[in-house]
Amino acid sequence: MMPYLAYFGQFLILFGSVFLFLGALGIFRMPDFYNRLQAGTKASTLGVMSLILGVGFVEPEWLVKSIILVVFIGIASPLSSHALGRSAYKNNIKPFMKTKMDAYEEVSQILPEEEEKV
Amino acid sequence: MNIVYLISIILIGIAMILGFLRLIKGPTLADRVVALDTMSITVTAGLTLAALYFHRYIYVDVALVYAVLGFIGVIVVARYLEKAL
Amino acid sequence: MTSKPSKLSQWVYTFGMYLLIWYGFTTSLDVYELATGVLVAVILAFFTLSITKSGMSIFSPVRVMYMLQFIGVFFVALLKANWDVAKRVINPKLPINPGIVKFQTQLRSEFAQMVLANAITLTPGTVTIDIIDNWYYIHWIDVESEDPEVAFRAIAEPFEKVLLKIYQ
Amino acid sequence: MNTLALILLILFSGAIVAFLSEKVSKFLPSLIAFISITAAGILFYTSPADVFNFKLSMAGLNFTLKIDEFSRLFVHMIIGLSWLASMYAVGYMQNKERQGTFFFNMLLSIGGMLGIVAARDLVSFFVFWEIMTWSSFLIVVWTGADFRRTGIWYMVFSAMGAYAMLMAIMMIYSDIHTFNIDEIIAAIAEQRLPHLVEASVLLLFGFSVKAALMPLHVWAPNAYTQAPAAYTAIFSGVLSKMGIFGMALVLLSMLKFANPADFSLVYINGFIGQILAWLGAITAAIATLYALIQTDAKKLLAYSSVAQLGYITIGIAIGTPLSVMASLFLAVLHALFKGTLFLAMGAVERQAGTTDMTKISGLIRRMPWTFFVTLVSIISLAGVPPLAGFVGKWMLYEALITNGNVFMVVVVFFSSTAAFLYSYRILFGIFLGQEEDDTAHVKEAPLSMILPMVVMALLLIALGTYPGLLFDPIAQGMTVLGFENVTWQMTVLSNVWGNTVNLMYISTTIGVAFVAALLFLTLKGRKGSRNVGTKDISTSGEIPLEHENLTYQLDFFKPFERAASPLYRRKMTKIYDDLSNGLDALFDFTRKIYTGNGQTYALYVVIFLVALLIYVQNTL
Amino acid sequence: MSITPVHYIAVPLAAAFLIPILSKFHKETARIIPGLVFSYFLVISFVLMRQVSNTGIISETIAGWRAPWGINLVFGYFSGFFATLMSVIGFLTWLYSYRFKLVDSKPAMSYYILLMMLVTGSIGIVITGDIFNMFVFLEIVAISAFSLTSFYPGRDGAEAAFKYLLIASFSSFLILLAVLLLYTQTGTLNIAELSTKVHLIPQSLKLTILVMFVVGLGIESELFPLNGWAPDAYSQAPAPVGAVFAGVVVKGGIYATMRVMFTMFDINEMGQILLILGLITTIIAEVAAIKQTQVKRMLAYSSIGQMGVVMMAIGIGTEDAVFAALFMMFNHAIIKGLLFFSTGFLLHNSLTKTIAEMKGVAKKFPVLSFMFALGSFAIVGLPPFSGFWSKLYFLMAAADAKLFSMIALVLAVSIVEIVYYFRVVGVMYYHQPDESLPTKQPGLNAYFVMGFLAALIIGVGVYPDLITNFLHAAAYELTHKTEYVQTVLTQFVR
Amino acid sequence: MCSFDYQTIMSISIYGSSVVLMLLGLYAVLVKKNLIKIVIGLSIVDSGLHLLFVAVGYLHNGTAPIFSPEAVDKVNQMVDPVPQALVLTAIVIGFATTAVALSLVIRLYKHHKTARIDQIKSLKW
Amino acid sequence: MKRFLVIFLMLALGFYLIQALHFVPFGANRMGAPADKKTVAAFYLNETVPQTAVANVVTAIVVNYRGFDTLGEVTVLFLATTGLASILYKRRDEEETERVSKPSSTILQTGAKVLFPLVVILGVYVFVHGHLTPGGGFQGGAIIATGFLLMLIAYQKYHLSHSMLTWVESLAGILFVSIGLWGLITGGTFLENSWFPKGTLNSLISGGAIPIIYIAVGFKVAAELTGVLDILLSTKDDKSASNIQQ
Ligand code: NA
Ligand code: NA
Repeated sequence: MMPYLAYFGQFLILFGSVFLFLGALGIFRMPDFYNRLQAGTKASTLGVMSLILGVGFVEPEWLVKSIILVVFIGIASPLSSHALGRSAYKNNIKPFMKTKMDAYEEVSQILPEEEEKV
Repeated sequence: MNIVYLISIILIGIAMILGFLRLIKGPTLADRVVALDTMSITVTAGLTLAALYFHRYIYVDVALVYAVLGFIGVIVVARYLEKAL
Repeated sequence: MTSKPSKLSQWVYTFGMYLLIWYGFTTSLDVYELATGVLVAVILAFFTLSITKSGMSIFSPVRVMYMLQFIGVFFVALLKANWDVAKRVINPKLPINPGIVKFQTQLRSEFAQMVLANAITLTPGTVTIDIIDNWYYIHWIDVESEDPEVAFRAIAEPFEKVLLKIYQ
Repeated sequence: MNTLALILLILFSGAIVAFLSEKVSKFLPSLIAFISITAAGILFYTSPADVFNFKLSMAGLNFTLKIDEFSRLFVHMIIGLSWLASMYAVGYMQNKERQGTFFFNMLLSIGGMLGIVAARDLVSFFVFWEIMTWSSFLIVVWTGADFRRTGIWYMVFSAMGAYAMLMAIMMIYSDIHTFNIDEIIAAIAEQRLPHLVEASVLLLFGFSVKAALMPLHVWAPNAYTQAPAAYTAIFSGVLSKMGIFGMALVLLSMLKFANPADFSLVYINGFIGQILAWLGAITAAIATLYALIQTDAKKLLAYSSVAQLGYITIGIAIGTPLSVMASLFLAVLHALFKGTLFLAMGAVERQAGTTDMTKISGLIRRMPWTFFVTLVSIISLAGVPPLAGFVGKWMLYEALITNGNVFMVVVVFFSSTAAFLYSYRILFGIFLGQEEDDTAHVKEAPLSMILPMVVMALLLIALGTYPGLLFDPIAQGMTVLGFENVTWQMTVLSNVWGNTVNLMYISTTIGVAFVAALLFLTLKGRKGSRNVGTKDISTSGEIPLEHENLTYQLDFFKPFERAASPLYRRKMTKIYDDLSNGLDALFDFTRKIYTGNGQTYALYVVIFLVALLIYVQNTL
Repeated sequence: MSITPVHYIAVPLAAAFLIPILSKFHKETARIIPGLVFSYFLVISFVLMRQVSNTGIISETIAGWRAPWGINLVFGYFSGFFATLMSVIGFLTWLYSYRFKLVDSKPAMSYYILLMMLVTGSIGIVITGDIFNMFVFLEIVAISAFSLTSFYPGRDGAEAAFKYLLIASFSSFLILLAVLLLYTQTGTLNIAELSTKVHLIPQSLKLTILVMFVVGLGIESELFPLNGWAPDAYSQAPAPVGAVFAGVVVKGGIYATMRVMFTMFDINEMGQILLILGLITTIIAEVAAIKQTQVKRMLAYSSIGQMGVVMMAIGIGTEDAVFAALFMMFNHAIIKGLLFFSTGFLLHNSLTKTIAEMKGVAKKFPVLSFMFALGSFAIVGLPPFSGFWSKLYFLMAAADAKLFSMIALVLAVSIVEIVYYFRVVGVMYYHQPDESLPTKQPGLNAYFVMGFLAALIIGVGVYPDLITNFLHAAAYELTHKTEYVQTVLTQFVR
Repeated sequence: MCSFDYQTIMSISIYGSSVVLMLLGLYAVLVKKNLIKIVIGLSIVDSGLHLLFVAVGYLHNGTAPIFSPEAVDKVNQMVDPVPQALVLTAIVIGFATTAVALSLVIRLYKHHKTARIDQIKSLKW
Repeated sequence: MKRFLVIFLMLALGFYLIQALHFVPFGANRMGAPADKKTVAAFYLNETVPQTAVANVVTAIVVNYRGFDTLGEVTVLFLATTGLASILYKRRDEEETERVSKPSSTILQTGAKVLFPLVVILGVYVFVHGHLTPGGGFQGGAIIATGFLLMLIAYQKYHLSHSMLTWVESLAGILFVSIGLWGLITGGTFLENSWFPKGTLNSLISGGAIPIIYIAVGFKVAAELTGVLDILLSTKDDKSASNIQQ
């Protein structure tokens, strides 16, 4: 039983690090802010969750704490992505190129351009 | 060293570098923060892996704290960008 | 959540959750550790009871089952979507058609709304920008349709279905 | 308790009591000052000479005070003049505000002077010097009329002098690790004082300031004028003599004891002496020129004081027995007659409200006693027989000629002749001539003021008749300085080198002629005079060609002033003004280093850090 | 429980933590408790100084670990001099500001706590035997000082405090870096042990460390060109705090410089540099002072000038010079205290605090004006006031080192000093008063404080032996470090 | 590998990054006009220094100086604990300083309506 | 011009820093073998467990060997809060000006509510186990404060009880000093640890007074940092931090 769990854990670690890599690659390559947000944070989150869970499987004594960590990241990471996306939008960082649709425009209170350059 | 860990470490290292490049490049503050967010997640992963590699449970605690602080840091910057601070 | 949970139920729920978290951190059943945990949980529960909305009813077997179902649904979606991201990252020339769409949710619980929002955010291609008066505003990397109904079905429907069952 | 310490204690604690007693009564401070000085005087004159010896070990330093025969000469002057002036001050200061401060400072400066002449170590000397300086400063600014020009200048010049002295003291200390003057003299004799020349020059610089030698005199006329007259008498009479005392200490006591084998030192001594003598001569000449054109009597006397200190310096600087004796004689006399004159002018100022000679005249009838003491002092000042001023000057001529300084004699002769011209103006400007309408109410000063002046005038007359009265103490004092065989007779001064001057003949001859002339003129004038307007100059029978009014009161020396205008053009004060403006601009430029920008300060820090690193790593 | 040096720290800290609670119940505790603490400082100082004179240097261990394993506190003549001086100035400042009517209780509480900690931190610098611990105390002082500098509402206080903070951050940075480098080379942080081990450091690194200390501590000691913050901070802080800056805070910086340069290293390594820096500092500060129109700013520049002279004395490095430096610091503390205290009331209602506003104040405030004048006379070094002796001893030390050109420059600069102090005195006494400025009369407590300082100035001036023996012992102790090192490394007080 | 061994690379990267951080922070402090940026610069300087603290305590193949059950026998491998203890203090102090700095910035901005340091100089000369 | 000067200065400074670090080879052992106890570090590594029964050597140093530093450090924080309160103090009439409300999304608010207890418990865990794991009073306190920070920025009007903060920080501080003084009173030294049973290594109850002190420090730091953050976040009208930074 033990070695199989460890092998599964190692698989998860490998899987996770690949996605961490992909996430970073997305951050690096994507053309605009929202795409980076999309590509980067998600893959990274999946990656880190997988990796940490993997570590928990490799060292079963650590599993509980790994799960705590995973749960935390599972809640926190999308929250931060959301907060970043919202603030970027409010800060006038417009979606890249040919945006056809902006349902948020009418309800959001976009901050005015800085009137005073200090 | 286990080949899995080696590959993982290399991948994580490359991920760090890529994130760092974006951090430097920007162009907007929001972009940098996204890069920072990704990097902090990657560091959390790296710390957990290090705990495994050095076989020290206590490093997981470090990872946990790092994750919390990184998260709140990003939230703060996000709110700052909204000029809510 | 339709009815407000009783004070005691709230207490027990909050205390239990906190003690669970404490155990998660310590992963130790040492008497002193647990005693400390109880102390911490009681004190913290005393101060944070006002922000807790749930009670013990959340742990009814049906709900727990649906929760597990939600996790399953979520993980499938997560894997699917991450595959999509992987493709995009490797070949960023894939068709993108970004935009912000909106749809209405039937969820009323704040927590459920947050879970849905997070689930949407975590599945790639979409980021929840805001929730205003039960309307979700979603940044969608490849807008398939501007119609709220269609968008809802494409983005949120599977999650919401399960969530509604848990929080009804 | 040591007598010397007791005397100083009486004066200093009297000062504090006087200061505090103002709260009780306005009148009290002056009384306490008078009593303190009287007590100090009684103590001094009733104690045997050998008790004035005080040693104190404190703060790792040894302080020695001792009154020897030479200092005793000065103590007489200080106590005598101060006592009379404080008696005068009781009346003079009546009804004035802030008397506590005045008498506090007066007593302090008197104590300071006593300390100076008694000090046998340089630290005590300096301490008393500074106490004397700042207390006199506080009196100078006491009236508050012109703080900047008078007060600050006095303090700045005094500080320059004091710090030059301090520098010298430190140089001596670095060589022999002592401040004791006797040990220093011994070290000089043994050639153990490498910094002797620099130290001497610096010390002399410091003393020159107090003696108001050119070009360090600019503070003096204002300071003498602004201080209340009761104090100016002391100020000009003895306080300025502290400079002379110091010069004597350096030139005659310290340098003279240099090992005769040390030729360079002897040569330098002579050289320094020569320079100082010439400075004295120039001071005398130029101050006389300025005295001539003053319209304010006190200012005139102030310039006159500067000039007189010039002569006195010459004698000390030449350093022959006769010249030193002449100087000391003149110093005592100057204390007497200038003291009297300032007191008299104080009386005039108090009674008539001003000493401006263009505003008052003909006070002889209102203030006859004052006129009398003024007359006596002026005759003494002008160096006219029969009074003692003549004796002093004659001795000085003699000394200069014997020493071969013929040209200097010419300068001194010019000054002393001119002294007659300007002092004559006081007499006429204030006391003689026709009375102004608005001085009709003027009354004679109260007795407490008249009395000291009369005493001093009588002393002047006595000394003129019997100059020998002074020769004894002076000669005794000079033995301390190493002039051991100076002997004297009533009328003939002689010394080992055999110069003989028969003073009695000359003095009697000129004296008789002078008295005769005076009687003649007075009697003649009384017969045929008539009253005209005070500004009417046609009485002299000439038609004025210019628009100036050339009465005695107004612009009397205008033609002379115009003729001598090149001499007046470059004013020393202007040079100092330019200097201080220049410094001011430099300071203003420098302080802009503090730009107010915190970032600039941070930049300074980093620049400094890097510079220091580079310096340290590459040189140490 | 006998009195030990740690009482200097533990008691005020306990008090500081208590005050916020107690003042919830009774507002007055916020100003009374610091007073009790300051009084206790006096007791500690007295008891410990007696103990030192009986048994020599006291080395107290903290947490039961003897040096170098634990932090230790050292109290000898040298530290004792500073600690006592700081205690006295602290107490007087508290007494002086006892009757301050602060608008409401909250800022008042901050004021008294910060004031107490400013003094406590400075005493901590002085008694600690550990270099890193010294850094911590420097920071306690710094943080309190920033807040007190900006205590008065309005923009200028904040500006001054920001500049102070900006420059002080460089100081923290450099000191911390230097401590780190020292640690890497010697493996210890104890000053006594460091002094036995600094010879192990390679020369070039040692010089770098020394430069960092010179600059870092130079900022605290107000050396030019590191002192841009000082005039602003002195002039913007409340007047009694100005007195504490001059009498306590800067002394902490100088103490640290001396401890590092004499005990840890050898003064000869940096003496020349300190000497020249001190000279430049003096010249520039006095030159800037004469151009000031604000009284407190003038006093600030004057303080900097005095510290420059102190630094010169330190740079000379002989026992006599150290003695002179200590004497100068003593005088500076009491005289500047008197000047700041009298200015505080003379310019109480003034917004601009300019010299011109002191026109004729002597008529209205004869005692205060007398105090200011007395301070002016003393600070420029006129006998028979205490300032004269320190100047004399400094000059003697400099003369011993044959530094005649320096003596000449210092004396020349003293003339500048005389001019600007006497100018103010002149304005106070010899100008017509401006009737429009109603000013607050000081209370009995302020009069007592000023009277005490004036008595001290005159007392020491007339009889310097009141303190010279003590200062000689302190100077001897600093320049002969063997006893210090021996005591710290072998003595274990439990 | 070639001439750059592992240790050199680590040394360069860790020491290098701490030095670079310090210098970048200092640069910001000295050049940036905005008060906030200056405060951030100060924090960056602090961070560089704190990194250096930890770095100098490092031991090759070292482990944390914590005798947790799995490491009770690793005493010879443990890194220097002292700089870590010191850096804790330094960090807290740095935080306190930053907090005070920010509060001062807020007050300055309120009164001067600007955060440019070169315009905030009412106290000078 | 100035920029070039600064760049030059930075390069020069960098040169000398690197020159200095040249004498500090990275990763080299400068402590000597712990058994030698020649340096303080070696002493600590070797002696911490027998002397204090604390697993985390850094904690033993911070709280015990160099506990005096820690007391100072806590004081610095205390002074920062005190100072901040006075620097940003507003009289009551000024206090009315409220900042422009820019509320966060309900998602963030709910998330903050969910994560807040987790973060606080983490903080408590970190300072309670300061002697066992890499952590301690400062770290734990800081984590708790970030929890409050999360609440403060998610809910702009989140109301903190200042009285509560004052009580916590004061009592914690008094506890710290009292433990120190207790050593003195019982005839030992200030901050003496030996009067308290050591306990067994690697259990919660070990290290004598060290965990107690660290818990006090944790509470104090949490209260102080929270206070600082609260003051900084709540003292702005229209001059928000975002505006200053332009
Ligand atoms: Na500092
Ligand atoms: Na700092």
